[in-house]
Amino acid sequence: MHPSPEMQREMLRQMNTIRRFEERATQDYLAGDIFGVVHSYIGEEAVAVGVCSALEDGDQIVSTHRGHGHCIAKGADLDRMMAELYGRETGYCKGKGGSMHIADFDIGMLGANGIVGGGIPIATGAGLAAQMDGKGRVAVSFFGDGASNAGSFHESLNIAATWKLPMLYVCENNRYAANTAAAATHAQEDVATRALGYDMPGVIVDGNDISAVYDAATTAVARARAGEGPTLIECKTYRWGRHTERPSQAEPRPANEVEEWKTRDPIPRLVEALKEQQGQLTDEEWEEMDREILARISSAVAYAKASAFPKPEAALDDVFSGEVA
Amino acid sequence: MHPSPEMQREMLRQMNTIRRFEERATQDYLAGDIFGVVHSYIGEEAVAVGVCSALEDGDQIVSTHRGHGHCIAKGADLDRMMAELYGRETGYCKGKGGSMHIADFDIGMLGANGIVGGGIPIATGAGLAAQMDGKGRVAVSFFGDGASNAGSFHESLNIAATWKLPMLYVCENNRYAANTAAAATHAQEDVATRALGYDMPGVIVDGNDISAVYDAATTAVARARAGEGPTLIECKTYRWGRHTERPSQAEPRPANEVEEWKTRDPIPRLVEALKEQQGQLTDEEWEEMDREILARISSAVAYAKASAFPKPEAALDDVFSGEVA
Amino acid sequence: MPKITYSDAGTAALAEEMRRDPTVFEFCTDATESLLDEFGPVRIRTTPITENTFTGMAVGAAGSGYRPVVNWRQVTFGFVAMDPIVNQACKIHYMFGGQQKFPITFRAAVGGGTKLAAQHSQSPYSMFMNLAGLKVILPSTPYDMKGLLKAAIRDDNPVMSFESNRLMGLEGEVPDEDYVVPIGKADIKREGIDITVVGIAWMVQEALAAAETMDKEGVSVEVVDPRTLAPMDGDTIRASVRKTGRLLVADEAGPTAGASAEIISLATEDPETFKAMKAPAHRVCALDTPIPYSPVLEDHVFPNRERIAEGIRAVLSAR
Amino acid sequence: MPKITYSDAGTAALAEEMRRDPTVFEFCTDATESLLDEFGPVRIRTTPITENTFTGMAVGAAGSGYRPVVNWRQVTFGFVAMDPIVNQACKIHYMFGGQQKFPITFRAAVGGGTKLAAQHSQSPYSMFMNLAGLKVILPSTPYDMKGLLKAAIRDDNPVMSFESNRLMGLEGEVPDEDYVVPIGKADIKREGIDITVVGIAWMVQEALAAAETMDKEGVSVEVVDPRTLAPMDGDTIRASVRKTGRLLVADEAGPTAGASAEIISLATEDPETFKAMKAPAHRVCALDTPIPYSPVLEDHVFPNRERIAEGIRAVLSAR
Ligand SMILES: Cc1ncc(C[n+]2csc(CCOP(=O)(O)OP(=O)(O)O)c2C)c(N)n1
Ligand SMILES: Cc1ncc(C[n+]2csc(CCOP(=O)(O)OP(=O)(O)O)c2C)c(N)n1
Ligand SMILES: [Mg+2]
Ligand SMILES: [Mg+2]
Repeated sequence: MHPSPEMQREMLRQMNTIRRFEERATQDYLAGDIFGVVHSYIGEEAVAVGVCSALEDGDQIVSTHRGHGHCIAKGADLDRMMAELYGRETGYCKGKGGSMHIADFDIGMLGANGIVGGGIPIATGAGLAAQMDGKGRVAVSFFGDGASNAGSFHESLNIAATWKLPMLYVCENNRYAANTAAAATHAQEDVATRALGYDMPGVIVDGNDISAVYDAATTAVARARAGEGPTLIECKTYRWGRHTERPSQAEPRPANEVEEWKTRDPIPRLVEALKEQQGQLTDEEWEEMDREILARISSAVAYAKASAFPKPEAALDDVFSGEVA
Repeated sequence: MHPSPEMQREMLRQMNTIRRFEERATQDYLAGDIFGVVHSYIGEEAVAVGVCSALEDGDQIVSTHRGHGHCIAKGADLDRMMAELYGRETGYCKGKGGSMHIADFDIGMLGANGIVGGGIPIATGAGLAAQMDGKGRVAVSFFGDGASNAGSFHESLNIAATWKLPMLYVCENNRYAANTAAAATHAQEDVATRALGYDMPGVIVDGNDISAVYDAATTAVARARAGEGPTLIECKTYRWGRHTERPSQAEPRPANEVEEWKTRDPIPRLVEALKEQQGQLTDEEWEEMDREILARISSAVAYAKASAFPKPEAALDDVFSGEVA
Repeated sequence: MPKITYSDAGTAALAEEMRRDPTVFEFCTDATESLLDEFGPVRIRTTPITENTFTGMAVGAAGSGYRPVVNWRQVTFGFVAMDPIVNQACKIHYMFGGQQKFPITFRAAVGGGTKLAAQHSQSPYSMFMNLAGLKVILPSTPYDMKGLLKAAIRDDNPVMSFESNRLMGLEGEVPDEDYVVPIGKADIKREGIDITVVGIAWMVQEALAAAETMDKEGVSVEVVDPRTLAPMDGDTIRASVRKTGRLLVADEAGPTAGASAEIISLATEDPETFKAMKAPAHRVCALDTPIPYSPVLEDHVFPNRERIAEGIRAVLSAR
Repeated sequence: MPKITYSDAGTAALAEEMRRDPTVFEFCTDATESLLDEFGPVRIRTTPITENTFTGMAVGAAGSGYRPVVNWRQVTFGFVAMDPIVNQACKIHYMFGGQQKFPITFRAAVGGGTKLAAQHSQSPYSMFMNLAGLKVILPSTPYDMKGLLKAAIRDDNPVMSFESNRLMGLEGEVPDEDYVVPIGKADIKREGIDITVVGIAWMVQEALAAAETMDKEGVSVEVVDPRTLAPMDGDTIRASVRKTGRLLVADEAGPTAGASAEIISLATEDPETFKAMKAPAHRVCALDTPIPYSPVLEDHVFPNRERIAEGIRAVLSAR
């Protein structure tokens, strides 16, 4: 299914929002306004946006340590995201979570996760809930090539396939797990091949081509909603930055490899595609969109800065949820 | 590779020793002389014996909760096995382990294991040690169809394939994990298919045909010793008894299924095969072999009964191994 | 009142809550027949042997509006599932700023006496007590089992229900009507004035037996059952110790950093209780070894009524 | 003597032992460059992200004659690997009747201060203290780090080496020569007569700072560092408490069933020490919450030198 021009423009807006958000988060992290760690999603925007564009509001996703892109693609509020990174009480998690733990249950974003592979069973549980609800919802598990080696991947895929859960397993294969090349840790290159062991479709797509991602996701969502079970979608992609934005973070990847992948930037690819479609995007419109997005990010930062830090004693709140006795 | 007649007779002796050992262990368990739990290997003898016949003395195996057959096939001493089941100080583990924890490191039997899937990484570690030693040893991981769904299976196979470890992964697919049918927990019937995801040979054999098992194991051992990496061998087999020998143990399997599998008994199959080979086995020889085995089992029981229980204070020994400071 | 076993009281609790609330369902590797018959395979969900994943799935299902009950059978098998417990379930409500509740009940049998050796005979409840965000219960009678487990299932938070292997066959009176035993409240199982014995699970029963013995020796023993290990009801324990002036803790687990150490600390840290103590507190626990198989060895490792009685005499003779 | 960091002292310990003994090798998901350069990828073995399996592999390799060092980096990731720790490594020597030794060192960073929120900021060492068959170390200085880690690698048993995130950059004098710090021996880091402060890891450093403050207030503080959490050196701790008559335990972990509870129990259970105690023991620990992200919240949760000093004043004013 090819996305309509309006949808493509919305995809472009979302991808560029992620790009600009990550640039700003990195900058403010290095300036000391954001704490802990930031894992940037730059370079992989087409995966989150392509998949989430194929979803409805009620559908659910579970993310990873590299979660900002998934949040934005699922429709999270930039103010509350930025406030969380800034550790403010107006943040999504009241300052308790930070970059690796943003969630918005109202929009079906069930949380980033600091444990590699830890989110896959959680997503599978959401998929089971969707099946039991019987309302046609689907659940999506995003995870990296590194996570595809973890036991939870195997256990979850087998369960989902056996029970025909309405699920998408989206492997963001960016060829590295932290400093370790996937080639050194995978018996074979394609994670999608593993789907065969579970009698599940395993699809490989160019993760930097948003139409291809959207297309594969749409097919998988339809299959899931029809009760035919899960699909594994492997998106071949690449992160532009190092594993984290820590100044001390190692960069073992060859410079030419990084440069080569930057030429496959999903954003200009979509810009060009839209421009080629008679009248769907002009340079001016694109520049204007980018300006709007930058302004939106600035206002999110302003919101965060204007928000108070939580009171120290708030650390004692939310350990437990209110009782039913 | 077809086993020689002498080897086939030895295989027959081992299979029948397992059969008679399990019969006696069950009987003595029900009589209250053996404690805890007993998982009988009856019906699956061709797997342990077929695989271990393809091994050399220095090779190592790691077993499961259903471990007596693997011990006997690897050459464990029946006296010390029976004494362990009887909880005596002369047992393999001085009475500390019991049925689920018999090991004999001297013969390369690295232990039974009460955790489903728990032994697979341990075997893989032995395989890594074998590779690092460089002496051409191989390591074998035995596990059930149930264990093939556990994360450790996936993680271990991927590592072994990536590092080309000298390993055999032997899945004893007896169609049930405790009371649960494999059909209800596996997305597809054949565990061997999962090998594809790791670019590893995945072989299916009739686990009740000892020549077939031996043949597959011999090929896999040669591959492992040649540095070409691991093989997954799925042996289709069946246990005759219930999951455990507890009188309260449920039996959800259809009676006709059990009966049908009993007609595929690996022991008479080998007896017949030997008889068909001119002069390799006569009915008298076979009866004599069985008598000898029964006598050997009786003497193991006598040994166990003549052995003392450990002193209560021995419970405090062996918590730690002697220090090197 | 009908008499049923500790084990059946657990099954009854789950069945009653499943009848009451359609969002309650169970993950297990081995279904209890009566539950499967009544509720069917969608709600009594037999899984592959994947404790890590079905425990993690419970987190996702809880976050999507369900109240899963995760049954590992033996706690041993739960060690495969520690990431979803330690890193996810008990932190997720807090980490996400309280935006979603995660009502999950984990059930796990603990303790020895089964001659199943070290892996299958474990009492590691103290490992879970230091995890903020997790409640931990451990009943000692059929009545408490049903009431606490029902409270756990209704609780909006992750609750670890440990259940004693030794007590599975114990019979006791259990009302047919709906009731809950509140989480976080200790129970005085026997009143006395000379020494407080805090017992855990099976050790409550053994302490009651030891109290009978001591009664004949003219010693009046108060037996306190914490019932909930986290949050622990320090008030009830301290009040008892202030009354008797002496404390013995009996636990089937080993002593080191155990529930027993926490109970001693809760008492002795409190200035008023400390002042009231006439003798040092004392632990009667399992020996500090893995659990061996052979009956003579296993019996030697575990505490029992005789060792509790000996311990009581020791505390009373200390001055 | 050269000054190096706590973190480098750990790397030096491993490098020295690898030079000394060809059976020592490391599993890690992320190799330390200097080690990889010196020893190559066969002995510094970068694994897929499979903590459960490479930890289990260590058990198999140890049983086959090697001395693996398993580096999880953060303890958080070790919760994926609890079966090979709890069910296998610490029980296997015993379960198999002592027929084989299993020398394995597990390395895991603990503690907060990193603003990485609940999952990445954990101090769960007490969870491992109740496991018979496992030794647990936790150094507070670069000197102890190198000496203890070398002792751990040479030990014929599984040893869990916890290492403090807060101390990674701490510099201290560390001999170039070979030495070990014995496992199971506490160290008196500062002598004093009015109160014993037992500190753990970072809290040793904070206790030393608090002792300086108290010195100005005319209070003489003894600081005891257990260094090994299991087996704990109760003798040294009790001797100190008998001398000072007062005990405060400072721990970056939460209190409940923690190492702090064990230390209090070891002291107060002993009749002679109990008799010598002039005031109740007192814990200064993290608040009982998961660890939050925002700096104001994180700082509020953890103990520090000021809270230790306050605690000392409280114990001294209790009578
Ligand atoms: C169980 C576990 N082990 C180790 C880590 C440390 N770690 C954080 S991210 C990461 C790499 C993840 O790689 P991948 O899954 O490919 O995701 P990517 O970062 O490439 O998006 C590692 C090893 C962790 N968070 N969890
Ligand atoms: C992690 C774990 N979960 C559950 C159990 C309980 N259990 C013991 S044996 C068994 C079935 C194992 O089935 P399979 O692997 O097929 O081996 P089989 O008994 O058929 O030989 C189960 C569920 C266990 N021992 N370990
Ligand atoms: Mg990656
Ligand atoms: Mg089976």
